[in-house]
Amino acid sequence: MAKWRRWLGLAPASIIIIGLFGGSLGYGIAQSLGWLPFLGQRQLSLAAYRNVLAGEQLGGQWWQALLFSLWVSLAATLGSALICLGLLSSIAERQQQYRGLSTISNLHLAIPHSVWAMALLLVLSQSGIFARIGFGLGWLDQPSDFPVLVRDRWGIGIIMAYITKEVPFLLLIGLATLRQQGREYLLVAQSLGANRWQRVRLVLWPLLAPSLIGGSLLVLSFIFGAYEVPALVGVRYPEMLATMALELFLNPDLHARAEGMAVSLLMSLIILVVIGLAWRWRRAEQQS
Amino acid sequence: MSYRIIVWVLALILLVPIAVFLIYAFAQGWFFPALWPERWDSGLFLRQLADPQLRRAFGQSLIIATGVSILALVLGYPAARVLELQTFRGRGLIYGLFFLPTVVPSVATGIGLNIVFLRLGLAGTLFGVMLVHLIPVLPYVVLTLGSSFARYDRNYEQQAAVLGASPWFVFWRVSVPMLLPSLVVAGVLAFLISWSQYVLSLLIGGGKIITLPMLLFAAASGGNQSLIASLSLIFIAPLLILLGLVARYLGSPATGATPRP
Amino acid sequence: ATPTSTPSSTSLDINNWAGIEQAANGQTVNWYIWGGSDSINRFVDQFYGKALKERYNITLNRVPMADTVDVVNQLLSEKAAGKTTGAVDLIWINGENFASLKQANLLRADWGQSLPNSKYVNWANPAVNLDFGEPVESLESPWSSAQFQFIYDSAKLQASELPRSYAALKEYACANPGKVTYIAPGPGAFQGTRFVKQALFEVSGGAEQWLGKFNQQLWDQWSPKLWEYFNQLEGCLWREGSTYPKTENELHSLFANGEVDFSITQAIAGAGSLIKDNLVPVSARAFVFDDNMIGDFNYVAIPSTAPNPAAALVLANLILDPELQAAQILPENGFGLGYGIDPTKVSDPALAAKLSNAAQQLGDAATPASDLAKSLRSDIAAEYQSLIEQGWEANVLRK
Amino acid sequence: MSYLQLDQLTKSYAKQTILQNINLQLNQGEFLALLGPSGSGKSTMLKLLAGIETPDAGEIRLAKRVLNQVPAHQREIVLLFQQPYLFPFLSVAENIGFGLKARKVASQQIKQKVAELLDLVELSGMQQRKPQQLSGGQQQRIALARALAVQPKVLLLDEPLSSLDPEIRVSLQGVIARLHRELQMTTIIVTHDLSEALALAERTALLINGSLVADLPSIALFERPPNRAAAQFVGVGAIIAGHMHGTTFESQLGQFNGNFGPNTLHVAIRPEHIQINNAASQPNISAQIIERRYLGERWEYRLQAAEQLIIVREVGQTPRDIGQTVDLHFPPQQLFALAD
Amino acid sequence: MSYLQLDQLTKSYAKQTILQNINLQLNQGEFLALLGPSGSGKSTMLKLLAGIETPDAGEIRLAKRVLNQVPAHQREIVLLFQQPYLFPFLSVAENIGFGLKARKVASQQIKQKVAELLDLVELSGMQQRKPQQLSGGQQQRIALARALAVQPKVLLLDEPLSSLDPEIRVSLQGVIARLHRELQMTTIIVTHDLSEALALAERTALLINGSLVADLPSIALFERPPNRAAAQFVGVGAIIAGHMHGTTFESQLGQFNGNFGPNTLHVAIRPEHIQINNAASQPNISAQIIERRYLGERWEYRLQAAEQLIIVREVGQTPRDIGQTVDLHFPPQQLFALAD
Ligand SMILES: Nc1ncnc2c1ncn2[C@@H]1O[C@H](COP(=O)(O)OP(=O)(O)OP(=O)(O)O)[C@@H](O)[C@H]1O
Ligand SMILES: Nc1ncnc2c1ncn2[C@@H]1O[C@H](COP(=O)(O)OP(=O)(O)OP(=O)(O)O)[C@@H](O)[C@H]1O
Ligand SMILES: [Mg+2]
Ligand SMILES: [Mg+2]
Repeated sequence: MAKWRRWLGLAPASIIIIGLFGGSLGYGIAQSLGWLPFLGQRQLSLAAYRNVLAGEQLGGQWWQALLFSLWVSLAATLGSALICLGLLSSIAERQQQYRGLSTISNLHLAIPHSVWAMALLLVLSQSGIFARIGFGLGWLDQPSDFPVLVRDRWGIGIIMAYITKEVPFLLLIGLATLRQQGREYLLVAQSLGANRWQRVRLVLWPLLAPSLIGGSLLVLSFIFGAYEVPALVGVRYPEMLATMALELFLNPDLHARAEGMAVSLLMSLIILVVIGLAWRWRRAEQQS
Repeated sequence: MSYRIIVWVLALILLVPIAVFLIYAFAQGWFFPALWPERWDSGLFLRQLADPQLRRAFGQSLIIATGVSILALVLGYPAARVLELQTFRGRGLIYGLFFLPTVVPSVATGIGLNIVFLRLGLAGTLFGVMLVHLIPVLPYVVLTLGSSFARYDRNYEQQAAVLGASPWFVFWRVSVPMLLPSLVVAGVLAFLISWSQYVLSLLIGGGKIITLPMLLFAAASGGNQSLIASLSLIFIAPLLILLGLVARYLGSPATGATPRP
Repeated sequence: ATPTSTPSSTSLDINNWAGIEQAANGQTVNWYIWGGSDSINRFVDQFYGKALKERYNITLNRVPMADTVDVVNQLLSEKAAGKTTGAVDLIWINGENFASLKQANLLRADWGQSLPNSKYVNWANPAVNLDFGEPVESLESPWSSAQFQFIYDSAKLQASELPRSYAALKEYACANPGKVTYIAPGPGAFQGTRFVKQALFEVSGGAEQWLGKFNQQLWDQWSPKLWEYFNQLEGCLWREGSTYPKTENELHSLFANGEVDFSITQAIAGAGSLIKDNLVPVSARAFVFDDNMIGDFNYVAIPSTAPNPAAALVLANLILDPELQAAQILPENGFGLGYGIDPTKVSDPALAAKLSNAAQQLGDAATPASDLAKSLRSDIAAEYQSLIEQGWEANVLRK
Repeated sequence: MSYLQLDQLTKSYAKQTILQNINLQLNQGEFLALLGPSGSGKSTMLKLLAGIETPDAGEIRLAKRVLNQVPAHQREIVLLFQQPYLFPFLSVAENIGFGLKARKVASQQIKQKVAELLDLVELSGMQQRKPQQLSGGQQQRIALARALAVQPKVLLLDEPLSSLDPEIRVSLQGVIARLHRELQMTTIIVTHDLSEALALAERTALLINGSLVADLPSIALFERPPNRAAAQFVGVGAIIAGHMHGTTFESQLGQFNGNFGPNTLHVAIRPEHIQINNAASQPNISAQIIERRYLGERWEYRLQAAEQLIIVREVGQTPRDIGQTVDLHFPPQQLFALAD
Repeated sequence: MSYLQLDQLTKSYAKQTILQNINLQLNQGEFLALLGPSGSGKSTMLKLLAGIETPDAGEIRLAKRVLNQVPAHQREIVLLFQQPYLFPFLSVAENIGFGLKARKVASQQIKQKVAELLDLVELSGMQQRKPQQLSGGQQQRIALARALAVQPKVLLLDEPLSSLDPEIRVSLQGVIARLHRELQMTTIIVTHDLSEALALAERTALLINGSLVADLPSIALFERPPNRAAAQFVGVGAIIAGHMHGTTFESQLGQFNGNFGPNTLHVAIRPEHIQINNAASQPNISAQIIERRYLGERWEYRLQAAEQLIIVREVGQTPRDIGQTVDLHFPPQQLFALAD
């Protein structure tokens, strides 16, 4: 196969991804370095990064937001992965086709995160539908008796919104693996004398691990970078990095855009490092 | 937990937003602790359906998402094919680059993209919006087609060639039908991502191209639940139908679909 | 119709109004406007869209925004890309974004005070010629007016039980713990900032001293008192002040569902338009404190890159038309903000009667005009804005 | 009473009966080949034994204990599938040690046992490899070692060799035979290849359409299939229909004398026992050669005699011509009766 | 000049040379079997011929035309892969008609041709079936029909039968042989199974490690492999090393007389020609039986004589005992010399 044909095949998509996306990323990097031509500012410096990481006002905000972002994204990712694993464990040996489950999981993809968050708000807030049912049943007298599930200080609402969204997503991925090769390995293990728990632990989990870890990384990076859900079901403080970046972009003082860009890029960097580490760790696992 | 219970719980979770939006779309003055709305009014919902701006936005969203799906397949197919069927230096790097847009938040690149598109004269055009949607869409299309190419048996194509089929004939009569489920699923994923795209449409559309999510987000900023619910329903209905149609392909090993979280 | 971008005739002479109307004939005006209210959207389409078409053969393209800051980004990008003709003709703008665009030198200059209908505007009023403390300088033209008000539920509270000052509010809050909250100040949430600013007026003994140029000393003197007030208030607030609603809608929703007792609005129609939009119960009513309720104006601005500036000018002028001004205030039309013009400047007796008539028909959901007038204060220098936002975040939110 | 015993075992999927009243007894240490065409229910039978499927009726007993209700992992019967199904995420050593780990054997002991077994399957030193790094034959041997590790009382092999190349196949047959000699495990091997049954097992049961149609010493099944179904499966030179007249079997092809039962309706003979143009023998049947095939060392002819198809195999290098008419002799002592 | 001609054909993948200077000529209508162990380059050679791979050096000529630069779809050489690769989205009829459709043949004509071909492969009336509804053997027959539909000048069959059950295999061999008789297409069949080559092709080429080591009439290759590589591949009873002393071949096992060349270093004999305990013959070699295997009809013994492994096949039902020492006789006329 001629070399030029290979590059011909890659070229159109690469131009879009590398040309357009890469170009705008370059522009973003320039902005983070203080290149703000609309203000007549063309000098480059690391001031924005300094401000974000160690500035008096932003520094504290950055580290707090980083912690909160990590907490929310890790908790939501781990939570989804564990629930998914639990569900798959409980059904792995009972079913062969998983047709209904995967159809329903698919339909979940139709609801965008933002729409889902709005719905969740209507259902779970202190005056939401559940609270009203609680009131109707006489379990509570006023909204504040209902537990704070959304727009709470600990990000429970954000985490719940994500978990309910990501479990079906991960299920889809896990089911694909199971359908491909799950059953035979479980039968072999059973024939070799492994009891139910051992089969789940020694066979099912390792089988699902590669695809679920891959899917979880996708989920992690998505949650880490998205602002729609925290903007809707989160609170002003503590905030996530994505909302912090957005806030800086919305700041009437246009100089704040450099910091906003710096936050976004640092976020990307962090998630790239996380994924890179996870990838290398998997490779090391596989090779050992 | 039994299989059926899980299926039902997931179905219930899916029904919750739909049911809630259905109620809110027609409810008037439904406040705590009322268990049921005081009054019903379909006026607002019907008005949205009749609203010329909404119809226009729906149409443009439809054109854009369809166009994006086709473009993504046309561009993604050769890329995925080369990436999966050939081994060469830099393959991993290119895969990584294709993956990058899924990691970098769109706010970080959105403004830069807007400037690039403005310079190219593509901002504010339908084509420009389609093009920019390709950035979040292509990674998933390439991943999906790629994983089905990874299982692809080129012997069918070679068998066709030795039977005297020209490369073009082979492409249409062998490759496309062989990959059809995967192509359909990748196309639907592309449609889904494009249809839900807000930030990039807003930036590149520059107000000249108005899509459904822009109306939805504008409504969301106003807090009028009936309006939000009506638009949400109008927004998700086509997606539900589309995903329902391809549900049996999605997530099946045959198509290797990589959906978006 | 899709928006068209006829090349801008930069040589528009604002003093040759007939020429402008002629240039605008057949143009489409792209009005970027916050699109969150079904009522406002309909008002704009029905009142301005129709009038533009019928009187000037101009097509109105209303571009709904979730946040006006998106327009700012759009204009900045156009500038960075070196575009001289952009996509935006007219923006409904508020003080923060006005300051941004002014900072970036992106607004068309020298037209606001030259519109034919500008004669109805009271440009001498500092509340008109300053926008969030930033001088307007003929870069924008007023649309409507607003004033800070509270909302309560007349089905639960009597007018006599309402607090009428920040001190009384604190007492009320601590007597009814968890039933009061306010919007967190910050970028994009000017209502919260204004709520704190008004408290500053009260704890410092009056608003007058804050007028005029920015005064750091004065700030340093009074800000500790201000934070003391808010920290005392905090324990009595909704969720004990651990979180605050971020937007007006969040607060409306808390109020509507009985989680808190008061909400906040800027509309002259009071709770009227909110009731119409189903945001609050029909028994909601507006009220004000006895003093320190900041009032200001809403404006429209034209970017320097507007593709159809003539049509934009015609629309900006149309907005000031006394007849349409009279329409915008009526609750049944759903817009709900006050006059952008000064009704006393309208000499035509028929129009003047229309205006005063409309002002009489605000209904019980609005605050009585006399209360509004008594408590009205104008905004102060822009520098205080960020001091309040950052100070509140550091001294109240994160403590 | 025998060690492993199947009593009237019956199994259906949906409406289709797959196994019908199967009775089978095995002594401890016996090696049985289960032979049968594709779809005859061989795998199903092993799955019932292993406990992966449950029978609809009948009983399975191992050392007098009824197994029907015992779950698979407590049966001490290990089933080796047709594909190796090595756990892809475990090393070779971990794969082999899997069953021991499930039984909570100390890891030091597991290590030692794994090394022994690797020796046994002649793959010493491969402990740390991953299954993907092994050839198909090596994978199959590891799977065998993994099954042996738990020292099952009964070892079930489901066509363990049929997906392999002929060379590897023969060598693995050797391994299995040697292991059985050394470990004396009760073993059932499923195959649809007669020569594999002959090479490995003393005894062969033939399953056709869900019923056991024969259960004999392997060579006997090959040499003297007891009934028509078995004869068709193992292949004979001719199945001749007729009836007994006294001690003589009368047929279209003539009369045959032999030691047949009184109600015999079919007799058969193996293809290599039919003699061509042997003038010394009587009676002779005239037949025409219609096809021939060189098998290496031997030629196989298909002949036609009075609408009867006859297959003959003859050692020799120079073939007879197609179309030629020859005399066939059926030596009486090589003819045997077939039940129906 | 022959019809199909390969001149010094060479092909490498990465650093590894797969085919080295292959020369081969075929006349029109000839049927050649290409035999060789796994990985020897058989498939590669067919792919070069079909145009799916391009050679590194050498030439391919068909009816005097050089094919090297001609793309696969214009060559009129059809390659039938090991797997049937029926297009799963097309019906049987559409599959068979695929090549004709690519040539824009009118659909009426296609229909007729398809029916003919279905007749030929004895699957009439299956037009509307989908490939998934066919058994493996049926699929392979449809693939054959599909290849024949375009009436290629050369038909290349890459192990078309090796994934099939023995029964179907034999029946398909019959189909292929008959088709070749009827259509007289120049045909190359790849196989690693000697008996398949014997059954089908007059002529067999043996490819080992990328080189052609033999190219002979099929029976000759089997009976008298010309060199050691070929002898090892086809399997012989013994390969005896020694040297010539006059007209006598002297070895560890003794002296043999025969018609050997002057520099002969190895002689061989087929396993079925070695005689056991035939007292009438001289000389005799004493050997011990170390293993035995029943092949059906025949027993195969492995024996040891003076560190030499000897394989003997003997027709007979009662086997000789393992461990027993016997006398072997190598009839002189059955011994043949091997080149190196
Ligand atoms: N889970 C199942 N559901 C329905 N039918 C089944 C199932 N498993 C097997 N069968 C059917 O039962 C019959 C016997 O299957 P089984 O696998 O036991 O055959 P086998 O003798 O092992 O054949 P092979 O030699 O092809 O492996 C087949 O007709 C098969 O289609
Ligand atoms: N595309 C390729 N890239 C690298 N090596 C290859 C490729 N195709 C085949 N080979 C190597 O070339 C050698 C010959 O392969 P080929 O498929 O021709 O063998 P074969 O004789 O057909 O074997 P088999 O009987 O197993 O089909 C093998 O060692 C194989 O690994
Ligand atoms: Mg089976
Ligand atoms: Mg091959």
